[in-house]
Amino acid sequence: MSTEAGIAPFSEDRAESIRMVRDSAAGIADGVARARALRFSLPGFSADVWRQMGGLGWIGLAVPEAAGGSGLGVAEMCALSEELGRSLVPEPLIGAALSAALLAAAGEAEILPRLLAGEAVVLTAWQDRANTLTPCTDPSATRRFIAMGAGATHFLLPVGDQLQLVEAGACEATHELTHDGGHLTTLRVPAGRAVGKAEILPALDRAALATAAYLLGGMEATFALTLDYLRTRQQFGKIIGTFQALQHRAADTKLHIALCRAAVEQAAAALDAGAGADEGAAMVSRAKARASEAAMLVGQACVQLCGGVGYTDDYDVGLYLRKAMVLAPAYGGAALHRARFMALSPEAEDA
Amino acid sequence: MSTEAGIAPFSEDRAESIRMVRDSAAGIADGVARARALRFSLPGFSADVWRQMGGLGWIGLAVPEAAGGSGLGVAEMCALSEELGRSLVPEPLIGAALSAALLAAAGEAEILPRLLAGEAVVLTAWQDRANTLTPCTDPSATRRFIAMGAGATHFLLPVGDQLQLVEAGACEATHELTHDGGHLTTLRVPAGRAVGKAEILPALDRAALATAAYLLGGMEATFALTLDYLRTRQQFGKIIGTFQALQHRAADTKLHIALCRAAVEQAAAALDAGAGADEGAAMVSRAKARASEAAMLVGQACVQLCGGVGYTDDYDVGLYLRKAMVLAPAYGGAALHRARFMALSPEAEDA
Amino acid sequence: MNAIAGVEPQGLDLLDDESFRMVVRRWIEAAYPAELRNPPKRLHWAENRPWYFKLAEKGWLCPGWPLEHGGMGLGPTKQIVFTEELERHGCARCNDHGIIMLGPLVIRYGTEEQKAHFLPKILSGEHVWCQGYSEPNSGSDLASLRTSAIPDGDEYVVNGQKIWTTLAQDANWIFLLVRTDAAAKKQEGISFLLVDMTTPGITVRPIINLEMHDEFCEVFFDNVRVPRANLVGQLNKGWDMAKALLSFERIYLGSPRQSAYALTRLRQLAERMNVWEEPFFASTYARHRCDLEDLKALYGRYVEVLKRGQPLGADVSQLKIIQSELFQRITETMLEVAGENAGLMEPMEGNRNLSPAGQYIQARPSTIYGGTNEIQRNIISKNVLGLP
Amino acid sequence: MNAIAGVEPQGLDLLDDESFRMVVRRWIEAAYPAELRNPPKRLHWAENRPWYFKLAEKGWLCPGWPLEHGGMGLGPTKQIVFTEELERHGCARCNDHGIIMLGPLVIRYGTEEQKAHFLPKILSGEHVWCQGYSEPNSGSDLASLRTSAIPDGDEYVVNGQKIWTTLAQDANWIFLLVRTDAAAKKQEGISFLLVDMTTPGITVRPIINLEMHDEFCEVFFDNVRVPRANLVGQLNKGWDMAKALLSFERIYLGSPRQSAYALTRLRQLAERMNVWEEPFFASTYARHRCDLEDLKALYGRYVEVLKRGQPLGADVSQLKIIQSELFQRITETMLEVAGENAGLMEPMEGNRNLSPAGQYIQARPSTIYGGTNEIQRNIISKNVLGLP
Repeated sequence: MSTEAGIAPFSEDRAESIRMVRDSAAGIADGVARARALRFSLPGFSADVWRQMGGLGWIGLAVPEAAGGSGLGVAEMCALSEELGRSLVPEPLIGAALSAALLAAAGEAEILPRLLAGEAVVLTAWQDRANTLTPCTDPSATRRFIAMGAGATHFLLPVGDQLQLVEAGACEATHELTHDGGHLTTLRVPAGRAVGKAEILPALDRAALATAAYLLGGMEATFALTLDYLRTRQQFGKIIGTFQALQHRAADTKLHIALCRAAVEQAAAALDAGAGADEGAAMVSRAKARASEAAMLVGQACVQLCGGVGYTDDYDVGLYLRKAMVLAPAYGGAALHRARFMALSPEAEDA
Repeated sequence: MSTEAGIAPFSEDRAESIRMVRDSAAGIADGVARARALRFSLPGFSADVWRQMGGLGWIGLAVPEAAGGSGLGVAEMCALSEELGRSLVPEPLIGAALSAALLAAAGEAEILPRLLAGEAVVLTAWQDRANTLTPCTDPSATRRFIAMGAGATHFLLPVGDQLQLVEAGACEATHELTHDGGHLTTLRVPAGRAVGKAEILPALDRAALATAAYLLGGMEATFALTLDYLRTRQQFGKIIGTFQALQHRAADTKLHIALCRAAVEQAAAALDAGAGADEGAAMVSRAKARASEAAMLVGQACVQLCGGVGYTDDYDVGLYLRKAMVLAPAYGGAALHRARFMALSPEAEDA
Repeated sequence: MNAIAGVEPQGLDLLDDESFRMVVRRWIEAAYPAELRNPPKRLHWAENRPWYFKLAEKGWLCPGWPLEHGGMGLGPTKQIVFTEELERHGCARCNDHGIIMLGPLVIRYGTEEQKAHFLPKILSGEHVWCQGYSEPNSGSDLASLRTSAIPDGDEYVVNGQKIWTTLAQDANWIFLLVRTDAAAKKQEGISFLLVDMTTPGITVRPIINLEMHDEFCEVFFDNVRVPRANLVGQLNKGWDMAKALLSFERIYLGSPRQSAYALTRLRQLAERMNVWEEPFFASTYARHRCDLEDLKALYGRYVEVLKRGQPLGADVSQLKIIQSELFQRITETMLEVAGENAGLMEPMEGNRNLSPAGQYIQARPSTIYGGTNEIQRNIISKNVLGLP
Repeated sequence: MNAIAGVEPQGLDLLDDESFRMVVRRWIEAAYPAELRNPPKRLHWAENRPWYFKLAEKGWLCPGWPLEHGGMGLGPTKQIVFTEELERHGCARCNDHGIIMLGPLVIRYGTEEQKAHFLPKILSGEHVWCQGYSEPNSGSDLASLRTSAIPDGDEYVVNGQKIWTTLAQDANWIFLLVRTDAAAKKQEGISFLLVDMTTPGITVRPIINLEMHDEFCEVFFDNVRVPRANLVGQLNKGWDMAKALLSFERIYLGSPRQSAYALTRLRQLAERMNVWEEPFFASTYARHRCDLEDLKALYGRYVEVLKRGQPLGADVSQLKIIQSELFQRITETMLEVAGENAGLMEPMEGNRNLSPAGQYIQARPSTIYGGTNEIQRNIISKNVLGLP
């Protein structure tokens, strides 16, 4: 299905590299059946698939080759995330890629190779509260909202101006199930091993943008299912896709997705082109705000358009809405990111 | 056309009295042709009709009989305003009724009888700025946003804790035309004659509620025109009212109107039943917030539903939208009134 | 005898409305199991039957039924007060299809034998009813239903499938709309049939919904033999009978209770999340609150219609649209406020009041069930606005 | 010779895009009449003809026409830059139907005689064109138009009525879609005809719109005799030709310029009204701004299509919906912020930037003209989403 509106802001070379990444996803991201089967269990994802992802170079996709990564860009990471989002792949790739970026920047070389190979699962525990974009650096603070934390082998924490690594087994962890079938982990963490310094905010931005892309992939997948439903379901002796009210709701859904794709791909291109810190962060904020909001609107519209069937757990559209509930706030929700966009992005002089 | 949803919160006696008031409006409020003809002129209304309104007892409709008024209630005033709104009657009845209420409360007996008879036009200049619900009492402040001020014979002003009356001829006045064909007057006022004291806020509330009712009448009238258009206009070989997208937009419009009527009539009934000061003011705020917002939404929907024709000055639906632009903010717009509602209306304890 | 125990059903109608309200309130507060207040999900029979029997024992199970059939014989106003008090206290909804749907229908259309047989068994809790209307291909277009009942001797033979049957797994009887004349126009060949769910050939399969709850079921009928005596009313007139009952549903679905409950929860959540100072929140909350109060005002106007014993017009569809969409908006704000807690399956911090995801998901189907909001808007545009 | 005057049309194409932009910008800033910047309403010919002639004299009137026909011969990218610079400076839109609609059509479909006759007269300002497409009963359903052209000797006899003809009172020529085969299916009997408006039988009646402006007209044709030589392209193929031109209109109507302009005005109004601290305003403004930036990003993707010389798909309808509805929302916020000033006919305090009502009213028809947004949504659902 072509979902492009206009031409994405990528050069032909990049577009080709992005296509290759998308193709490489096909083996793992091939529908939601696997995600469905893993729901509501701990750790909720597959160690085998994790190793496969390592083997494909995904965990270090955007890590420099010098540090053992694939050395690709943000655009490729977003394309991959989008494909994972289509199939609701549960492995914590975005969270682990965040850790890999931080470890690489810090010059860590012990756990990083194992993480990149899919032998370790290192998740970054940067958050001590909901609704924040500011990493917590207090060593004694409880760390919260770590997605799929039950499967982590290590946690990476900003502490003071250092990064600390701690083994998962040394932490006091509780896991709360989420509606997407995954879970969020709350951690009390002992002192860990310092592994160097790294700028955290740019790495969080890349995770936020990848999350936006994951949501985008999910939106397109659930919308495609919904269009199929509209094209086949009959009521009142007619295909329901002939009812203008449903057609227009579908058209509105398409608009949300188109805006989301434009924002996500523009931000990815800008980061890859070396946008200034504020400019890049502002674009990420706009993209994540759009994706967080659009994912909910699209998810809701699709459930509504599918009627009673859309409200059953058996039907896949509901899976996407419940994933959006979890990912819309991850790495910052819409209101938070819009406020940051405004703070970072001065307006042109008045004409 | 029956526009009632459910049964209004009026007793049978009141309902009868309201019906009589509505009937009495038929002679003056009989379509928008008169309003159209008076547009964009000064004073923009008819002195003859003003005297007629005095003769019908409208200017003092809610003034106690002891003070020379008709002694009717808020519900009757709202019903009358609604009928005036249907025909976009330009005479400043709501503004003058506000003055009459204040003069009566202050015990003034000289100009009041002339006002009630429609021989004088007394308008209250309570506002020194936009977006406020607080009367200005500073004698030196410029007074603003006095609707149809070019036709006033006198202005009534809160000054300190007194009311002052000043002849229009003694004021320095400028008039700015508004899109409804009326105007707003800005005044610099010399010292006037003190005429006593009165509580201003409750009187302003009644004016706000009457304005909400006027808007409600306008909404129903423009919606009725729009429904006629939808029932007759053809495109693509079909009556456009058969297109589901337009049907649903019309249904949404109906919902706005129904909520507005419920809020306005509930507030009127509560004031007539002697609701406490805060409770009454809170209900008025809710009703005015609803009416201000609904009038814009309904006006916009009707222009859109009528397509190109709706955008012509010749077609009446546009008159209602432009009236709403002027009256939505009058006596406080939606945001201001919602904020006041929240401040005045404590919530029930949690269950 | 104290004031509560001393008031028998026969005496209740003599009380003024406010006294009646206080009598009801005090009894509910004393009798209702505390652990069942504001349940996060629709309860199963095993959970709510103690409360069912408490109501039954008190004689307060069926407020709207006439006294002679074992009801409370309340007029419309007192029925509304009674419901308001149940809602106010957060009482769980019983398996009430027998009480509010079937009972009134049998009283109005049933034979004397049917009344004598079925009504007491509802009152006693022996029969727990569910409603078999929707079918997989007859949701919005209910009248296109195809489950058939073919006469064969003294019996009908029923074949087909129902869906969205609320709590069918708890029920031992089901009332069905079935097609008894395949040749007639679609509304005209439908009859109303009562079926013992223990009859061979019936299979119930729960549907798990987005809440991971089994509130709804599919019910399959494979050559199910039903006595002809179980037909209620006239043959092929079932549609009109069912439709008359649905007008009750339309005002029920327009009741502000869900939105009011959700708004209270939103306020509690906002306090917990400390968002009152956030620029968007205060104005969003104020908007929800005004929307709710205006809905209450509009609802009150329809309640007044019922109180005066007048029929509800098609415009009652307005209530259902307004209430369900407000309910959804409020719960959408909940998720925004909850931030990263928005996806949690269990209430936050074990506090049942802080369950944004639960409320959000419960609000989703409110624009679907009871006639989708699209259908309601069709009704308004055609039957209220007179559009072609 | 300075850098501005020294660059002739022929040389412009050799500049890189940014140099081109600066050359254009400097000339516009020097040449454009200051009093015509950001006019509150569409200007009439009497007002904008000095600017028209300045462009003509410079050779910059027709950026998209080939050099051999007197245009600037710019490629897509430079054409876009040129337009952006005009918009950036707030230049009034000329009476440009000859430039952007008729000229390209004649160049593509006209005979050599037509090209030689009509194109120079556009460049010289001798012919001012208007577009006669819509009719009173053919708005959304344009193809149902009924204005007829019946052959009679060397002429066609035109009868009928056009409506929403922009600035017809300023024009001396009109290009028409007319029905030349009443028996054919509706799209197939339509031809494209050029008509001198001084021909007897033509009456122009301005329509006053909600802005109290006469931007649009009705044009009546009563036995108007038009030479057969004025038919452009093939007989009965006018629909396809007109449609090809409309794809330009679809991206033009999706340009973010209106929303961007309105947002700037909203910001200025908000400062004047001192509402940045209001709880609702900051978040509302942030939302508009994100909406605008995302629209710009999406628009850029379509511009890229044009730059590469590829055809626009049906999905370009998205832009028009998004832009027009954002434009409306921004102006709705203006009215909220303006409070009691919301209804004023003239700008507040004589400051043209503070004209909330003017902007608000101008935004109203943006969801109607150029194909209503309902039509655009139909196009998306059918031609993009593949719904039946």
